[in-house]
Amino acid sequence: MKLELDPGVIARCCELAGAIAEPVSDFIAAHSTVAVERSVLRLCGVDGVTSDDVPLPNAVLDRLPAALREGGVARAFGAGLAHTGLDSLGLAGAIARGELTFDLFSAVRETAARSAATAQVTRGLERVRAARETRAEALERLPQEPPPLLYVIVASGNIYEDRTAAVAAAQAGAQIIAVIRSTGQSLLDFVPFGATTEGFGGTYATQENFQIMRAALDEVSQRLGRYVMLTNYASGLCMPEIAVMAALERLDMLLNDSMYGILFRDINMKRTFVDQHFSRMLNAYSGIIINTGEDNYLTTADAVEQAPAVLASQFINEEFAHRAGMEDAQIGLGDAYEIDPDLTDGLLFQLAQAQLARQVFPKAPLKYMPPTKHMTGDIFKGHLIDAMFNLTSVTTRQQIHLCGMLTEAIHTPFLADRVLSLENARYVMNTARHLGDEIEFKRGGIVERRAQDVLRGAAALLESVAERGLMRAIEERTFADVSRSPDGGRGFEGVFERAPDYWNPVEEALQRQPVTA
Amino acid sequence: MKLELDPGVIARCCELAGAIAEPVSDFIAAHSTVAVERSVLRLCGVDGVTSDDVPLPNAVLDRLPAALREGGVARAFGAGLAHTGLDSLGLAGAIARGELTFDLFSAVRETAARSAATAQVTRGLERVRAARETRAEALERLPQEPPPLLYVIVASGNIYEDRTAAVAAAQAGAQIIAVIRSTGQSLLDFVPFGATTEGFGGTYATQENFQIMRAALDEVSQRLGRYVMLTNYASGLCMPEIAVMAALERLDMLLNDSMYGILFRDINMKRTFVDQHFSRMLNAYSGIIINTGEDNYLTTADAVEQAPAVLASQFINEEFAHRAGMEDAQIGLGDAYEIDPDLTDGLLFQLAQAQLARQVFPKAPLKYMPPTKHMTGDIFKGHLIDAMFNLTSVTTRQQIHLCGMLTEAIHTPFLADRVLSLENARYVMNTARHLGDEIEFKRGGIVERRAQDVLRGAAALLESVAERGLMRAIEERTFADVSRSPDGGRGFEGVFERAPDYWNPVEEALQRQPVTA
Amino acid sequence: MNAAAVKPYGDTLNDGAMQMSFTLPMEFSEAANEAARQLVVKMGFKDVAVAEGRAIADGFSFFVVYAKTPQAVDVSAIGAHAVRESSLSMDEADALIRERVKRKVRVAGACIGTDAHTVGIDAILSMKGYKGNYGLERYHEFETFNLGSQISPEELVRFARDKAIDVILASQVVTQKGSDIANFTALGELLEAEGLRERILLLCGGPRVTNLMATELGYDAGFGRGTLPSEVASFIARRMAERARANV
Amino acid sequence: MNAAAVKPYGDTLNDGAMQMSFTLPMEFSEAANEAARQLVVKMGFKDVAVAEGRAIADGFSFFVVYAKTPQAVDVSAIGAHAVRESSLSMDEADALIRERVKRKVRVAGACIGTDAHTVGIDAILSMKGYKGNYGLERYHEFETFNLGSQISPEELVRFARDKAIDVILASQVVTQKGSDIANFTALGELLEAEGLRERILLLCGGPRVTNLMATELGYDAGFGRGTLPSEVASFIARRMAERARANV
Ligand code: B12
Ligand code: B12
Ligand SMILES: Cc1ncc(COP(=O)(O)O)c(C=O)c1O
Ligand SMILES: Cc1ncc(COP(=O)(O)O)c(C=O)c1O
Repeated sequence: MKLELDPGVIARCCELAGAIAEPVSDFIAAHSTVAVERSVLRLCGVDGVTSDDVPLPNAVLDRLPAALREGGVARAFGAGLAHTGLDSLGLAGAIARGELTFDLFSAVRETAARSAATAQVTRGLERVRAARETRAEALERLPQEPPPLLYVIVASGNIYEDRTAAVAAAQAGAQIIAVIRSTGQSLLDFVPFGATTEGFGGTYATQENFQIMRAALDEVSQRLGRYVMLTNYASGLCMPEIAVMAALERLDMLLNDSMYGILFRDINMKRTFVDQHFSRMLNAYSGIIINTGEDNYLTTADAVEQAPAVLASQFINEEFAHRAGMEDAQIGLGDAYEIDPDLTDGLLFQLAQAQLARQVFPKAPLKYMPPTKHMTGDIFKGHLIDAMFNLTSVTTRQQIHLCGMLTEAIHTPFLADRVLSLENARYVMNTARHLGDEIEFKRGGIVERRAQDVLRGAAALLESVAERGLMRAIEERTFADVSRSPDGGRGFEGVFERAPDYWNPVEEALQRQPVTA
Repeated sequence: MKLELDPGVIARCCELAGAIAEPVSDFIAAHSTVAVERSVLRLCGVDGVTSDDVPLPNAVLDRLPAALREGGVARAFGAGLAHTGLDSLGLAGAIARGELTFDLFSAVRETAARSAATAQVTRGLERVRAARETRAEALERLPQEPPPLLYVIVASGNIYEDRTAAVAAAQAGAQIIAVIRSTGQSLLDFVPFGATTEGFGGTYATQENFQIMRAALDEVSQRLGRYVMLTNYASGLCMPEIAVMAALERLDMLLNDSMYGILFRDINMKRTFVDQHFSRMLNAYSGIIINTGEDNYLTTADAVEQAPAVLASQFINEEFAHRAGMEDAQIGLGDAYEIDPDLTDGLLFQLAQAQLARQVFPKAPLKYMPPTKHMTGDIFKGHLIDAMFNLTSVTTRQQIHLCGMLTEAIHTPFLADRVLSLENARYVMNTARHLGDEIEFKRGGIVERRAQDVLRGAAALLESVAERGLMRAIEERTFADVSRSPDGGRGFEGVFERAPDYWNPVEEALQRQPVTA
Repeated sequence: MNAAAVKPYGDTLNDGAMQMSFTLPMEFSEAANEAARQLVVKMGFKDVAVAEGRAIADGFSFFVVYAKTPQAVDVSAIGAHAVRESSLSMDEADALIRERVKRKVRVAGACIGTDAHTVGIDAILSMKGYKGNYGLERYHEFETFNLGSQISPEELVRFARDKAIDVILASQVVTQKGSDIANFTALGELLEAEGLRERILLLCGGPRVTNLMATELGYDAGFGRGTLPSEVASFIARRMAERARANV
Repeated sequence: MNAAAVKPYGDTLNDGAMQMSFTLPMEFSEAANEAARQLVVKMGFKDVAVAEGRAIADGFSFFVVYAKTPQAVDVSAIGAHAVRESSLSMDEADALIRERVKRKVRVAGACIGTDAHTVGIDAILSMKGYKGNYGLERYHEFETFNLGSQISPEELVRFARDKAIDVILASQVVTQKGSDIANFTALGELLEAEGLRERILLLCGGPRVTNLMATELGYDAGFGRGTLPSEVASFIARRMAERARANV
């Protein structure tokens, strides 16, 4: 089942994505952010909160004079380690409590500071590597079922109820569990701490919550004889820090998009570009598969019209991921089934779009999102729309399949909603298992023509973005119909230019490491 | 979307069906039944019940001496008309009350008797023709939506609740309404009378109930601007009488199968063969579309195994219908979506079977039945199975589409069940409207091979039936895994040999009439 | 979980959350939505959310509602209404009958009244059985008679008397307007009237049958949807063995 | 239909039939089926049929139940909670404001709290509108300010004071753990505290909002799922016109 697509147009799109990313990469190379620096601290082993609940990485960075910050927190913190002989936690605590200040370490020699910091970072990255190996070994021992990999979310707000829900979902056939964050967390410029039981529309992403879920899923994986993956959300003001936590706690996937925060959370674009790059370098190293957020374009605007924008964004996300060292197999490009269910031949359009993405990015594990926008309180109809989505997914051989919920328009899923949703996917995907092998689309038919139109539309869009530059294009409402200015939005104050002697041992280590499949 | 099927095998199947039907036709030509004779009376205008609730056609026929019966009731009744000068109702009432007996009319001349009877029958058939014209005119004025024509059942047991349900269903998109009969009615050797409000699992088929429904549907057809069809069940001990009632009251379809009663109701086979022929002649004349019952093979035995038997039975049903003068466009051959929903690639098998029937009988309006056997109390899963059925139907361009109910395993449909079911069909058929035009099945793939296997299997089965003769084949469990003996089963006592001078003016008239499309 | 007070579970223990849907025979409007909500409140539910309300035909509105029930059920107090426990294997059941009853057990089954759904009773009786579990015909120690469908209680009782039947299996699938209860009741009363009830093990089954309902109707047991033949065979073997012992 | 006692309709008037589904936090067994049945009986339903019961995970069972409620609702007593009646056209609304209010009406809308679902409030405010029905920005006589998402009540109140806003439109889509009620309440209280409540027409909306709930929270009106911009515009125009008359 192949659509005839012009390889020249595809190649041109890749080229344009490169041209679009290039100037942004230059910007990234010259800047850092508070979140990147806090990530370095986290990898050095700084974790915990102060007596008034400020996370230690924030507390430490807040005490770092701006002049030193431009050189990178690692050198200053390394100097402290060398000077005091304390371990990272001890030093961070003392700084946070005001018992020590950075000016005390100004005499420490560069090499001593670097080697103290490097030792910590090496230990941190060692833990990440170990987690990656544990995952590889587990996947070997407990192989997953063939794709589409069924992915469901838990979002009760309470990590312990989420755990119950996740285990039940795994038993009902889920292969990937995502814990949705509480509303608003992505706008916090710090990561909450500890096990949490009170979130709204989701559960806070904290390192302890990650641990609780990973342990529960490891246990049920063992019981079921298949590895159940864990996912959370990176995009937001703490993108790089969540990447660190996820790497340490062996999450398997992360929502991570190069533009989502800009467009949908009004996070400053410079902040986002720098953060996404650093977080993706870490994802690359930790073997985490990212999920990009193109589905979001379709929830706010018309899905038929937005299709070229989705494809264009996929090219851009892919390009940025490659630039951070990610392999194709780690790049879960987003797509979604959001066309109006009442459109005649809507299914044909969905098939076109899904198959197009499949052919354009043959090695990427596409993340296929379910219908959400057109779901209503009519759970019976909703269940059917989900079934057609499931059918499209298995027919076009999607890999990461986020299961739609019949109660999408009503509440974050109940335990039974998730089971019904998984049963829906399993039923449809089994009864239609080899449909994709059995059929061919008519040359020049509705489906093929639609795919060709979307591809051409994406190329045109990318041309116009390349011409204007990505930042200006975003300002000019090219994506999702929103305009963001380069210096507006949240978190801009956390972006700073790197000093000429800026040093980041994590970045250095990651750039050195060849990525191992 | 065409499967490669060997036209030679198809032609051979037709030939075999002819060979199978031929000896049965000879038997039919030489026999009549009480139901056929009662039908003649009904067409003469005999209707109503005696004071102890015996339908007049039964009461009259019961008083007809066996010797006279062999010559056909028409002559004897005609003699009575000629002799007494009463109208049909008056005469029938008098005979039923015992005020007149048939021996009183023995002196009446043959021609007088015949002409009196013929006059009545002509009037009766005139009403039928008028009904047919009314239908044609209504269909012209109030065109139906394009197929698959959505067909739902009402079955509350109470004709007035059924009427409410039918009107609501029509508003929700139904194009055909069937009133399901009460359990056991098909084994009654008479047709109940009047409006009825107490049935079990269905509502009695009576002429007044037909009228009530037809009037309600005419009214709503007018309002909706599209003609809504009405259906009921003929097969059973009163097959020909129900055909008369349906013809008079302008039903548009009738369940009518040449073997259903034999296999599934243990009705005597000779009785059934004679009755089906006569009833189908009437159906042909009245422009009624029949629905055959092959779906029933699949509810009692495994659907994958039974597929060849279904196809074989379709050939036989078609042959008998042709022999009764029916046009292809009137022959709604039965098929069903009954493969185990948990079978891997089950959808592919269903597509194969549906497309096979479509190609083998290109001009017949197939009646496609929904999943019933594998439906459970899990209404959510059931709704999905129905969706896949709807998808298969629109993709293979079925014409008469009986909508599946999510509550199939629970109760006869509630008003809302029917609406949800219609919405299911409308959603799926609209979103996938031209899917069948867009796809081709792979040559030699699972679907095509399956269709070819079923076709070959049907040919083999027909060979073996032709060899043994249909009656013996039925005795030897060829169909639906049940054995019935030629002289066993219900209603055998109502079959009799025609005397050499047997006269049936209805049959004569129908054989004379060229069928008008 | 507190077994003394089990409540529905939405996404949090004891939240009592459940889904419901229904039709109201009234024109749809905002007022109909409110009527639906009030109705569910009257049923005793809390946090009633009308997730969907719409016209489905002239004079009819359809609703999907989520709400929370304050009710809980004490599951520790639920007696073992189960008859379908710890099945014997075919050999064990045969052996039990051979050793204790010391003769073949005579079983007659039918789908009674005007009901013609034989698939269920066939599943229990026929060689082939159900879901890979053999039917009673396959057991050495049962002599079975499958009377088929649409058998009136009178016919069945006559047959039982004439053929000295030990066990009657009555099936009912159609339940509309209580026809199943009516037929089961008629059969039980007829057996009483004929003085056969004592002698005969009387079982019923069908998708809507529960053991509780069967015993309330005076039957020895009732078997619902998904019953396996071996569960029925085990029950019969054990009861016949008990009776044999009692009669010693 | 008897408006004083409307009951759910299955297939017969007043049968009270309805469908429900729920999960029990207990291992599945026949006893769980019975627990489900008893629970529904305790809720006051009759003819309780457990159509489906099965294990969905360790320690969790799922049920589909059909049952009949004896409850009925008096629909003649349901007041007109509707705010969405007889919309004015855009021209009519503009004309009403022009003639009666004699100046542009200043409207500020936002999705408050941490809620970022702007599609709903955008549907009401933006030029494009919703389902072919133009938004408030398109009206001549409205001056609109769309503050977007994740706006705290404090921010919104400050804005309203600074810009002399006449009408506030607050949206809430996320309702989990009552966050919508909490945010709406906070906004209302803050306006009171700042002495602005009197002066301002305070409206809320969102898929779970009903006019009843809004008025209970002290709002002037609430708009639920499917609201059209013209319904909101009409309401505002009429109320502003009334207020203008009252102030004469
Ligand atoms: C197959 C079927 C038919 C076939 C029956 C063929 C046959 N020879 O049996 C045909 C097509 C002929 C048919 C006809 C009708 N059917 Co029908 N049919 C069904 C269907 C699809 C499946 C039933 C079935 O075979 N289940 C599989 C068996 C294995 O399950 P089971 O019966 O529950 O049996 C198990 C247990 O209950 C138990 N068991 C059953 N009996 C007994 C007895 C004993 C003693 C024991 C121990 C155990 C036991 O063991 C079995 C194995 O586990 C159901 C819908 C559904 N999906 O359930 C409708 C259904 C049962 N039919 C229904 C109706 C109304 C009819 C008709 C009356 C419709 C009509 N007016 O034309 C007719 C009339 C038939 C009549 N006179 O009774 C309704 C009944 C509604 C109700 N609750 O009252 C149903 C539910 C469909 C519906 N929603 O309308 N039907
Ligand atoms: C689109 C969408 C998103 C988009 C939002 C994009 C955007 N810029 O708005 C994205 C992808 C970003 C998103 C994110 C999230 N979402 Co969301 N989302 C949806 C979705 C699919 C559709 C909502 C929608 O746009 N409806 C269409 C509009 C037109 O309808 P409406 O909002 O009802 O508005 C109408 C009326 O209500 C009224 N109205 C609304 N507001 C107002 C105000 C006034 C004054 C008036 C007069 C009228 C009015 O007029 C409108 C037109 O008729 C729903 C599911 C669904 N199908 O409903 C989930 C849903 C709302 N989301 C949900 C959740 C939980 C989230 C997240 C919190 C998940 C997470 N943790 O990541 C996040 C966080 C966002 C946040 N911080 O708030 C839940 C809420 C559960 C609950 N009841 O609490 C839902 C129901 C999905 C679910 N089942 O879990 N979401
Ligand atoms: C790529 C990506 N990141 C993050 C999120 C969630 O972010 P937030 O927590 O801000 O809602 C989404 C939501 O769909 C997403 O698509
Ligand atoms: C061809 C045919 N006739 C009649 C019937 C119904 O007959 P009865 O009323 O005996 O159930 C069916 C049932 O499905 C059928 O398929």
